[in-house]
Amino acid sequence: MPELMQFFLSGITVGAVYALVALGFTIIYNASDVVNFAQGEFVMLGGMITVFAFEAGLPLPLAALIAILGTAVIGVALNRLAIEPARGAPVVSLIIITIGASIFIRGVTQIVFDKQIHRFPAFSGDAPIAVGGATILPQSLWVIAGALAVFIGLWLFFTRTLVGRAVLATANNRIAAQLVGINTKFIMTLSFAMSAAIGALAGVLVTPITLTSYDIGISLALKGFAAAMLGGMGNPKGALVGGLLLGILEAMTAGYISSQYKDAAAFVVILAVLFAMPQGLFGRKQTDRV
Amino acid sequence: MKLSMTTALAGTLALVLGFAAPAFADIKIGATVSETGPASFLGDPEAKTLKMLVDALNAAGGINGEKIEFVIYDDGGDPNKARTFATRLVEDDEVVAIIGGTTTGTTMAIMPVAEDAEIPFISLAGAIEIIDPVRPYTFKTPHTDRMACAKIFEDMKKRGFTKIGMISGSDGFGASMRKQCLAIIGDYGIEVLADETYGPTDADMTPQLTNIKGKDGVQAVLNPGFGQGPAIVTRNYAQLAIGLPLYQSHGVASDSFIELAGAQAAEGVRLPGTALLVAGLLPESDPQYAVVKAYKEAYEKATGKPVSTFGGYAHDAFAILVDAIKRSGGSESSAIRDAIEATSGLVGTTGTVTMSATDHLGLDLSAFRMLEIQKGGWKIVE
Amino acid sequence: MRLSSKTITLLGLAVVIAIAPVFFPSSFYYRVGSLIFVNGLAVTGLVILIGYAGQISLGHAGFAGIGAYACALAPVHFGLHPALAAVLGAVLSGIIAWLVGRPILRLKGYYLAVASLGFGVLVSMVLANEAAITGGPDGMAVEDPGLRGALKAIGIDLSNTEFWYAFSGLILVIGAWLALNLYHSPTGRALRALHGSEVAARAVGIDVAGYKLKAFVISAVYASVSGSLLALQNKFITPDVAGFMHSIEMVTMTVLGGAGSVIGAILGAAILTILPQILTVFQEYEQLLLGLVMMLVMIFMRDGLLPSIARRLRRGGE
Amino acid sequence: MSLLQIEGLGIDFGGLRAVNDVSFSLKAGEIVSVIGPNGAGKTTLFNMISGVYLPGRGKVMLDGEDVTRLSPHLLARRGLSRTFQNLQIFHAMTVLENAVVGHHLHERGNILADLLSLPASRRSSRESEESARRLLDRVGLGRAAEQEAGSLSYGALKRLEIARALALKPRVLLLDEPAAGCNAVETEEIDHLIAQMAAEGISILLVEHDMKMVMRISNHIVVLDHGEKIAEGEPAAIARNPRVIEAYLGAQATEANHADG
Repeated sequence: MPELMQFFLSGITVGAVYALVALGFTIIYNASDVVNFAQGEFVMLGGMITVFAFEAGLPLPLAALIAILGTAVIGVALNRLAIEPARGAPVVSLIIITIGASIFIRGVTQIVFDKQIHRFPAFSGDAPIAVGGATILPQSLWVIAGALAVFIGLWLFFTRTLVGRAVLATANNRIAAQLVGINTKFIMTLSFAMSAAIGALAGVLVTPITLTSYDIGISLALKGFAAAMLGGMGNPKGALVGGLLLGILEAMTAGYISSQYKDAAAFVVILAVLFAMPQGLFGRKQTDRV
Repeated sequence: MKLSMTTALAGTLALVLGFAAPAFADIKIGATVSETGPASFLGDPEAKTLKMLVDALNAAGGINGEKIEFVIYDDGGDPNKARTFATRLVEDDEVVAIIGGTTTGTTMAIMPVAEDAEIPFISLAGAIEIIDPVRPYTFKTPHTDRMACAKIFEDMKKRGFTKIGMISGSDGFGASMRKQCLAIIGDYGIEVLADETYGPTDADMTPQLTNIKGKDGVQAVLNPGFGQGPAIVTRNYAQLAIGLPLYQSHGVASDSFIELAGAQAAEGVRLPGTALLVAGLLPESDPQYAVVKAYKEAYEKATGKPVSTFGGYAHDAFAILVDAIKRSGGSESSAIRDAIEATSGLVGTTGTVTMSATDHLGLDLSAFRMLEIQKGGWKIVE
Repeated sequence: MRLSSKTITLLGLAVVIAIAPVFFPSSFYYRVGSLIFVNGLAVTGLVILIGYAGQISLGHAGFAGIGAYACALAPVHFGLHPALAAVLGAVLSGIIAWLVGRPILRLKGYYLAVASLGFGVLVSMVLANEAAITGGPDGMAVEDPGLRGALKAIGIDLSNTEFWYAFSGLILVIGAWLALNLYHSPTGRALRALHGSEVAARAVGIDVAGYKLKAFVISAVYASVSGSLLALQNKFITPDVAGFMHSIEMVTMTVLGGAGSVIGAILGAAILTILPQILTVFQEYEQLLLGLVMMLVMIFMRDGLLPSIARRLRRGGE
Repeated sequence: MSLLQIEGLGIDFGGLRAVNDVSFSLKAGEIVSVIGPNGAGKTTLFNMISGVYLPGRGKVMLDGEDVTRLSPHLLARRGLSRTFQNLQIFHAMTVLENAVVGHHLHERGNILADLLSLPASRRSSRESEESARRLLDRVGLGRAAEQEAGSLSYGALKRLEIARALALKPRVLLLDEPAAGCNAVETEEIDHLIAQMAAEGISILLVEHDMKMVMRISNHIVVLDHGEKIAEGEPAAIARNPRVIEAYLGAQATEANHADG
């Protein structure tokens, strides 16, 4: 079954991209209950800044580092200037603020950079690797490894480190967290920086495969959002599984059913899962206290 | 209070819009293209080209001594916005002619406005529906996608391919070209064994290509699409080592395609392109040599970016319009329309344009050149 | 008799619509006006869903798409009059909203957002993919409903833009009337109650799921009619009408102006419709400024423009 | 015959037995109080009876009908109404509207009539409004009718919840700490109100920390501790029950702090 293998490899490549975006959603959601629709723009910035730094003559690793740090700064700025002042606003307002931010970032990018499509070379060349009759590009392995590394890193961060637990505590009850001496402001700054950096890292890893331009953010944000909700928002495991599942689902539908309706199939499955499990696959159940 | 607020709003709006348009124009030309949005890949070079040409023309003294006043709007690829801007160009800016409609969708939204107002409209979009049936005021400069299909199928036939696979983008460009290709493919005795699609933002097309690869008897593959899709298809195609000849469409006809797909993966890819793409390869005797060279140099100097076929479409639309205004000797819309229809032997970047009452495109297949990518560059294979 | 605030609001709206043309510098403004009314209608429906009932939908453009394509398809395939097709589209949207809403509305917050988003994506995908029926991503032409001709026959001769200004203005006033009626009715109170506290709403006997569904269906019908009006006046329609960005645009208009009030939301529709026309002056800065406006209003005027301004005026007056 | 009958009701939260095997009954016009230290499971019991939580075990019978798995709005339709310990007020609505919403089940008219503002819909609204004003007067909020509910004091909101619950014309009314946050005068008013309601034939199930009030107005008292019923009987008997005293003394310190703080 070389086809099945090929569909699967394609699915986990694309799924790893979604998972990386979804993982970025997770951190900010955990710290602030905000789903940041500008997450896709972080991915775009990661790719675009690397492209332009690289074309300006910097070595690729340095260009990537600049992109990740630069995007993290933008993430912190987003928190300070737009999310912090809107604390406590209803979900629908936060959706509009973060979508506004995403349109804004796109608007700035098209002026500062351009509207063309770009890419930079893959890290380990373009020679396909044969796996069970199918092939995968070395860069895909980079993306998959990146998603796994970020997942493990986050899991360790949230369960093993004091700061990570402080993030979760802040998410659970901000005031209680402040009372026990957690600097919630710092936690928010840190979360946005991390989330933006992870987004940018995703951008750096995927650009050689998916290419990049100023307007790729929104569709990535939508897929990443869908993946995160499928897995259950706020849980790194949910983000990873949701992303991979979504990618594999799309690839299998494209391979076996209809490439026209692969996105549709993905959303149908998401709807079905949410009907059965309104909190996603690994989401926390919430009850009203009265 | 409510009333006064609305009045104030309307007043402010009028003021702002009024300032936007400097008064005392000689000849006012309007455009609405998709500078942003999903078709910005096409619309951006179009807008840059138009602005550049207007400046150059005005610097050279304008048309018959009259300056051009140029109003351009960005419809973001949204047909509803395109219609609104077209209405604005007609009713508020009172232009004598409209260039624009980057996509077929926006073009079809602008068309009724232009036709109602009896203002000549030159579209930059591909679909054959724009000029077939012929409408009095609507023209276009790009080859129809049906012509691109015909050019490709001719080449396939020449090489003896009778069974092919298709993988099309599901955006407007890809879907429209797919439809046109399927409509005429029978005339060339070619059969489509596999018919796959992908979304405009998809990151990996190996499942679709695996299916095509798995179909027995496929001799070549055709990929109608534009933007990053065809570049990814080309890369995935190489990854899967499919080994069959790959045809791309005129939608990717720019140097950046080779760069994005990678010279290695793009080796041997064929596509129908315009003279613009192979400016360096044209002999000086070629009728398009001068036009293509001048545009390419001017554009690359002004923007620092490589030219694309799409900017060329805008270049030709502007050239046709300026030529018509010159010949009509005034700024009367109906006279300009008549003059556009009488365009004859005008050399543009896409080909030599000769329009008539029954042909509002004025190009034939000869304007297309079958190109092949070899060692990271273009070769004419005819 | 003293006029109720509802009557004053409606009269105000009607007067503004009737008098505004006096100030129009060119007939282009009729087009802007009719777009404001079309958007205003969709947004009025969302006031019922978001403002009254407190539910989110990021997929209502899907219903606008159904309404729009009903007007495009029914005349071609069933020989139906376009105006009748709009009614058919509204009924169809209502039925689909009823079917989809039942499972979706069990979800809350972001989960509801993603589910409704999924619905909208599915609709636009079907419209784009079924090219044989819908014309695909390049869209299809829509027949003229001939209403303008009918008016001409009885001696009222309006230009195309003038006619659509008047007609969509009329529909908007009717839509606003219905929504304002609802506000102070038992149904409206039930919706606002479940917005405030679902547990308490249940405790007083409100069938929360049922009422959410009612709000969803009504707002879907509004969106559908809005889509139909857009298709009929543009005489051309593409799947963009059902796209995600259109959904976002609708929600933004609603919340920007003030989701809790019909007039506020219509104001939001007016601002976001006019804004791109003004921003053309700034050329490539257009997107940047649009994003900035969205953020600033939502950060500094959380309840939306109208309620925030009204509160400030009231405070200033005291 | 008892109007409300609770049989062996119980629920677990993640392995923890929050409430276990609680049974008692309530006759028409009777006032029954549920008391017990903090965390004894009183509110959880209320939530199960009123359909907010699905009980893990046991039955709730209303007037002979098994209503155990019915959702709250269906219970309301059968005449069971309640107030909340953590206030559940419609903050964005006026005080009057809050009380009017309580008439929901008695309002006629359908959605179409409401959209078109048909006479039937308007008449229905008018009737609800008149009745709501009477109820607000009764709980002493008549003057605040046009205010936004969110602007009221805690004690006033407690009374608003009672007015809203009364609007249903319930047969059984569950009051969860109605006097919490009220001063002595207000507490006495609520005291009267409860007695009056019972006199009108409404059965009242009460959770309250004010022991004086409980002892004064209850016909019957049920005592919970750690989710289990430890005693049941007339107020005087309960006050003497050694198990109750023990349970309370054990928790007295914290309880007292709460009452004062």
